[in-house]
Amino acid sequence: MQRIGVFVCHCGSNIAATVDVKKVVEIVRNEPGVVHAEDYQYMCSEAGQALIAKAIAEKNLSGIVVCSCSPRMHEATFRKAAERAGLNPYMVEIANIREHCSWIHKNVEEATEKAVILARAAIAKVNLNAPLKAGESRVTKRALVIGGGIAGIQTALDIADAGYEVDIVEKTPSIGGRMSQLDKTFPTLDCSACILTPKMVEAAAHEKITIYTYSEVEKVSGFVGDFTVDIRKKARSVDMDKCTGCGVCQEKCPSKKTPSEFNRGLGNRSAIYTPFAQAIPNVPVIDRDACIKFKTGKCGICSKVCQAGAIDYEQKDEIVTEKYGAIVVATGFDTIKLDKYDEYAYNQSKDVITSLELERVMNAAGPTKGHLERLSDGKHPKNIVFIQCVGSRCSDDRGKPYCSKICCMYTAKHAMLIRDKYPDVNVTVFYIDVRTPGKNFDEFYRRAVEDYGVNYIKGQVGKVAPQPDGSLLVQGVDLLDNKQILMEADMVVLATVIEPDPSVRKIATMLTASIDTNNFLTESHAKLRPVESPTAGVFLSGVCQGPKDIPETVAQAGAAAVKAIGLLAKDKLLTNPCTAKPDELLCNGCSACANVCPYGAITYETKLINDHGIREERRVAQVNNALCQGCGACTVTCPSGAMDLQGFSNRQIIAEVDAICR
Amino acid sequence: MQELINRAKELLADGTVARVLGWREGDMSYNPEVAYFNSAEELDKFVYNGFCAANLSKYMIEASKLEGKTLVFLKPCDTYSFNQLLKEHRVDREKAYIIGVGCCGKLNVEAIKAMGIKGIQSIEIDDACETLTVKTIYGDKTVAYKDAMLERCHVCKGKEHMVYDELMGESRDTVDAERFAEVEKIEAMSPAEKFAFFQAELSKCIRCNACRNVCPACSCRKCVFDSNKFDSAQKANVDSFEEKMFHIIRAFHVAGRCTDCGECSRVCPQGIPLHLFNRKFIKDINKFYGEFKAGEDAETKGPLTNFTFDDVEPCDAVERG
Amino acid sequence: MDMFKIAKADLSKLLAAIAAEQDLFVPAKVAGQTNFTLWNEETAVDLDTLKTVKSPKDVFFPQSENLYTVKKEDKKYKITPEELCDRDFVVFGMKACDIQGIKVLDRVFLADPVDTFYAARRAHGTIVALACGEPEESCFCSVFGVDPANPDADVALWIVGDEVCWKALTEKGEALTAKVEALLSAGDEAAVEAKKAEIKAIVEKLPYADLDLEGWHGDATKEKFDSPVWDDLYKPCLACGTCTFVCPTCQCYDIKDYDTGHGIQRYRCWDSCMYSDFTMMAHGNNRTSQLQRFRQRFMHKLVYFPANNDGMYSCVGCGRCVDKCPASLNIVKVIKAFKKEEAAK
Amino acid sequence: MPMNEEFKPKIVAFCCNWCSYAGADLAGSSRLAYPADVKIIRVPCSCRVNPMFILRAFEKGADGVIICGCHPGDCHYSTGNYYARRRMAMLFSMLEYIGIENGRTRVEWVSAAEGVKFSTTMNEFVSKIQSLGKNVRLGDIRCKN
Repeated sequence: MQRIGVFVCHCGSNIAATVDVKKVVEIVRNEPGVVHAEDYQYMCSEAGQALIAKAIAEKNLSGIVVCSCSPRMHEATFRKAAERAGLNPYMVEIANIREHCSWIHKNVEEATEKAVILARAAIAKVNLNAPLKAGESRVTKRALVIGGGIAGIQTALDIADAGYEVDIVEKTPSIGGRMSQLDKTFPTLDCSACILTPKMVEAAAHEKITIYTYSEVEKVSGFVGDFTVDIRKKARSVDMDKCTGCGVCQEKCPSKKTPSEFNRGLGNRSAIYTPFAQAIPNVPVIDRDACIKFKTGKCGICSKVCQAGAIDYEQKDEIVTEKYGAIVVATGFDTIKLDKYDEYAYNQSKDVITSLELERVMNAAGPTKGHLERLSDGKHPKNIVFIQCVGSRCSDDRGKPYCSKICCMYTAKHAMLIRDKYPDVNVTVFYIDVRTPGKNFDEFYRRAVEDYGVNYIKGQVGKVAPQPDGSLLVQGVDLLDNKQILMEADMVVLATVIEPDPSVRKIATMLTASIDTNNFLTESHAKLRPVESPTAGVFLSGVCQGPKDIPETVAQAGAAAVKAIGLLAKDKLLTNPCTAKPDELLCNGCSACANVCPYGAITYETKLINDHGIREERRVAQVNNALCQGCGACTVTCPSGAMDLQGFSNRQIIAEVDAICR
Repeated sequence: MQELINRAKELLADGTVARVLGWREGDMSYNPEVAYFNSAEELDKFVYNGFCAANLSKYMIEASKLEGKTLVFLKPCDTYSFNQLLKEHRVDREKAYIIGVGCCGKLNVEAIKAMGIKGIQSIEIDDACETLTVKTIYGDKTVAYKDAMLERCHVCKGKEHMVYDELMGESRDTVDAERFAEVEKIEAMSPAEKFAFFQAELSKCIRCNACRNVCPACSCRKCVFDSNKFDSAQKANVDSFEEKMFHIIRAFHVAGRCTDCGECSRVCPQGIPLHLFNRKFIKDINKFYGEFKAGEDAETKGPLTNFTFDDVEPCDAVERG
Repeated sequence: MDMFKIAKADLSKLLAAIAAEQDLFVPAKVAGQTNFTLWNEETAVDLDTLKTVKSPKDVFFPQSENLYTVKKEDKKYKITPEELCDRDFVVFGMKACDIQGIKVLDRVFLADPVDTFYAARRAHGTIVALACGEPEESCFCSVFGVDPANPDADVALWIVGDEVCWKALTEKGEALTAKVEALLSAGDEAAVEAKKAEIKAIVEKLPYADLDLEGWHGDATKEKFDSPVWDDLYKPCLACGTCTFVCPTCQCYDIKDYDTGHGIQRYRCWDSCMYSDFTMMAHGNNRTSQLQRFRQRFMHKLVYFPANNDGMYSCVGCGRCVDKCPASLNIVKVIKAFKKEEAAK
Repeated sequence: MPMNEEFKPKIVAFCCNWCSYAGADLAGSSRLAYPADVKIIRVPCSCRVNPMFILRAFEKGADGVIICGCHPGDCHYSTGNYYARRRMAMLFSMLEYIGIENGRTRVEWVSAAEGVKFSTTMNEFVSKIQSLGKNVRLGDIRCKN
């Protein structure tokens, strides 16, 4: 049986004006377990806290109930006071007789009666409280960044600059990501490579950053502060240490017919290749599916021409196992496949391209050396039509329900660049809405319309029909003039919806990080914790969390870095002691609790159980206290009541219910 | 039946299985009991007929702890339970050798007795499973097989086995009633009528726990109603609430897991139609969260450990349920 | 004593007359099942069903009953014992086997120390028994010396054709007869004798009539307890309490507290030796396996009880467990299994 | 209970710590009154509310039980209220099915900013329970003296 002290606060007149505080004290004095009860003007004041400390010492109290304001206000205060007085802080319960009582009731008798009942419920609960102790877990001072695009690079740089080791895992042969494919960036029209390449170089040169390119995360175990990750370094067939990056191998490689991923398939690359000239690391990989040596056993030219002797056909995948305290996901995006959008003739005509393909076309290092030309016949286009929201804001299952956010701006950019360089080209943009929130964004768009004469038509395109003469007939509708439009075009550019990179699904599963129906990673809180995953120790950077442009991505990358740094700066983590706790004797091992745990905190172990003399191997639930946040979803899912929540146990809540209903 | 015995003997003999879990003939024609057979001789007492209604899936929880494989005979509906237990890690697939047996509907001796037939000496089932010849000390009677079937067989889930190693025997289509008709009838009642109906049914409950203990979904090592975890341990049937609490919570605990195998209603000594609770949940789940058949496979997440962003709100569920 | 009779059609008048002065329990059909309930004008009396699902033992030994109430007044506790039964009642339509069941309970509850709650109910209760018209295949009361044609009660009834014959057998019976005599007329002894003979003839034909209890007696603990027969027998048992709760002689109960919010009610309720927490004590459980619990039930009925009660078995052959066990287990199968085992030896 | 005695319902409100309990606090600090019949039990999340708690409340004499949580999509634990929503939908439908008056149980999503909604909801709920009268169908008679 507990020895409980009850402390009733007047809160000046806030409580005492409506609740007969003295009467509450007299009544609760007789409750089971109560050995001390008193009231005071301001319990939260230093003098009030001293009163509590004195009673704890003199009456040898094992638990206290403070009848006062909301626990959201002063629970922490009273817990600390109790702790200072030698009582476990979790032996404190608050009866909220201010916000939930005195402030909303006028009748003193009624309010007093209710205050007594609320106090009884708290007393009944504290009778069943048990001392809880926050656990500790160590923090490995190293971060993992998954994805080597601008988001990953920026996050890694920020963390590294704070003095912590960071590893970047990038699945392609080079870091750089989508941004490296872009020609210019809005709204300033800087050259993308010019601002990205220095960052890439900085990352590569940073003494705290290790970059694993052509590598993938294979397995993740552990929890916040203490993750263990297996990284698969795919066989590059080129020795990173020996290669000088001279490029002769790529030049001499006889297999040059593989569509270039970097150029979105608009040009070809050799079987041994670096994705682009500024690739980091500047070490090629051999595409074993395309390589003649790997396919037929003959060839080996690259090996012969490599003076450094860096070619290694025997190289195998390698697994690197490393420990991390924090993981940042920065897996980025891709555009969707347009197979379901036959009306835009993307698969029929080479002159219908996506905006990302246009970036490559307009780039000096791209397939056309930066000349704007039709990909079908190399002719200079006279009329270009841009179609917005291809698959964005889509209500059927062909596209996505969300806005891709970046398309309005990059289309304005494209239109402006084309009109600037080729004033003879007519540019028409079909749009649903033009969305330009952002610094200098609307000004940018208006320049495209007003200064560059880009023809914006509010309306949708129903069909793009390739004509026998090679032109494209665009059938659309002008909603403002309410008329059908038939328009000849030489090129059509589709602002295709972006989606999270497909690799994110596997990664989310490994991290037990949740993803939404569109495969974007879910934030811990949409407003207040936007860069944290609900899984502790996992942070979100860039488009993997939702569509965003470069400045937003960089800002979020920095925010994710700060959160990671905040974690890595700690030597140890205190864990919330109000966590789920399984009773192994009652556990059925059915996995229902693990199914509903949002944090992946529940695992199963098969172990020898001694159930009142019956010894058998049983599959039983284990809760990782470092991961469990104490929501209690598992406790209700568990039919046998094996899973309980410390601090809010079944019996505690039932005791409160009983006290209120009696 | 003889082919089942022969096959069981083969599997015992070649060491595939260490034992056989099936039914042994009783001392009356209608009361075979569940039994383990460890040898060919013991198998001579094996029976399989219309009165072998017990769902053997639940016995596989214990059998999974034994050395070696257990040959178990499962009817189509039993295989749903087995899958569900598999999903919940309560049985070991490697420890089971499942022969899916055919089923032409199972019989309920209470249904025969309810026809006023007393003093049964023997019941013969014709080969076609059409007619029962009941010999009694008060004279002989014939009963149509269909009329003596368990409620669950009138709304049978189907002839397909969901999990098995091999199949033996034919099953028959026995459905001649609408599965949710009884539930709908109750739903159409006024609150007072509903309450009176359940009050009358549940007042019969003697808290024997047969419904719980036979249930393959109620396989907790220790039931909440037997433990002090919720201060809910009760053997008393002190007044009607006890039973309501017990039966609502029991049904809730198996909601989304219950395969509607009908064992609870079959074993209730007081003839309480307990399936009406489970089937209400199944109907609601199907309606609100999409068709779901517990035990159809051993992987799909159950409806109560799952959600969608736009699920029905509880107050709307009451209105529409 | 005299034989009376009353037309079946007038039974409701008779019941109303009995109920006028005391409580009356009758077999009645509720939601399709027949059990003993407190009679009122709307009760659907069912004398045709041979066996009620539950035996009527709960009229004397309720499934749950309060023993005393504790209330807290300031810091003091006040204990109020539950009042004993002080109202006369009649149980109408009990069968011979169930009456034998009450005799078994008497041995337990009326022996020292007397169970006052039970004793008070026995003192206030009058049993009107009904001879079994159509015994069923699961009946084997004759094996335990019970005569279903001659129930040993305060009043015995026989249904002969459209008439119910009434004969008081005890003083209590006489007193009850006196109260309702106005509704009765003189009965025909010969017709009742003929009915009895008819019943006896049926009983001899019952499938369990020749069940052999040889080997089951108070001294059989040693040979029966460790028999390997149990190992196989118990396996289908679901550990439910059906057999014990429908049984007319099972008398185990548990004592628990219930918090009403205003105080604590200490009550007792039937327990079942089939339950895993049966006789659970602070140190744990005496019987850790279902085999042990299963064995307990039958050893108690057929060995331990006779050992302590002059050879009286605490099974009366009502056959309810035969009818109701969800796993088709029952005491008959147990007796037969041992018989077979012994024959094999 | 004498006929003319005013019916004072017993109402248990389970409030999640992050949204609804804070909403109730806001109702308090905004002095938005609701009847004293409502007593709040703080739980970490609406998904902590076990149907057993609700039935227990009725058993012990509650006349109404309301569960308040964060709005769907806003759960502090991301998904808790989604599970709570399914569980309560099932439970409430079952209670209605066995003849318990519709309206004795309720789920309401109340954010930390919705003090007004909290107060309005409680006022509505109390008057609903007032109109339904005492809970006789789910209570344990032993608790009614």
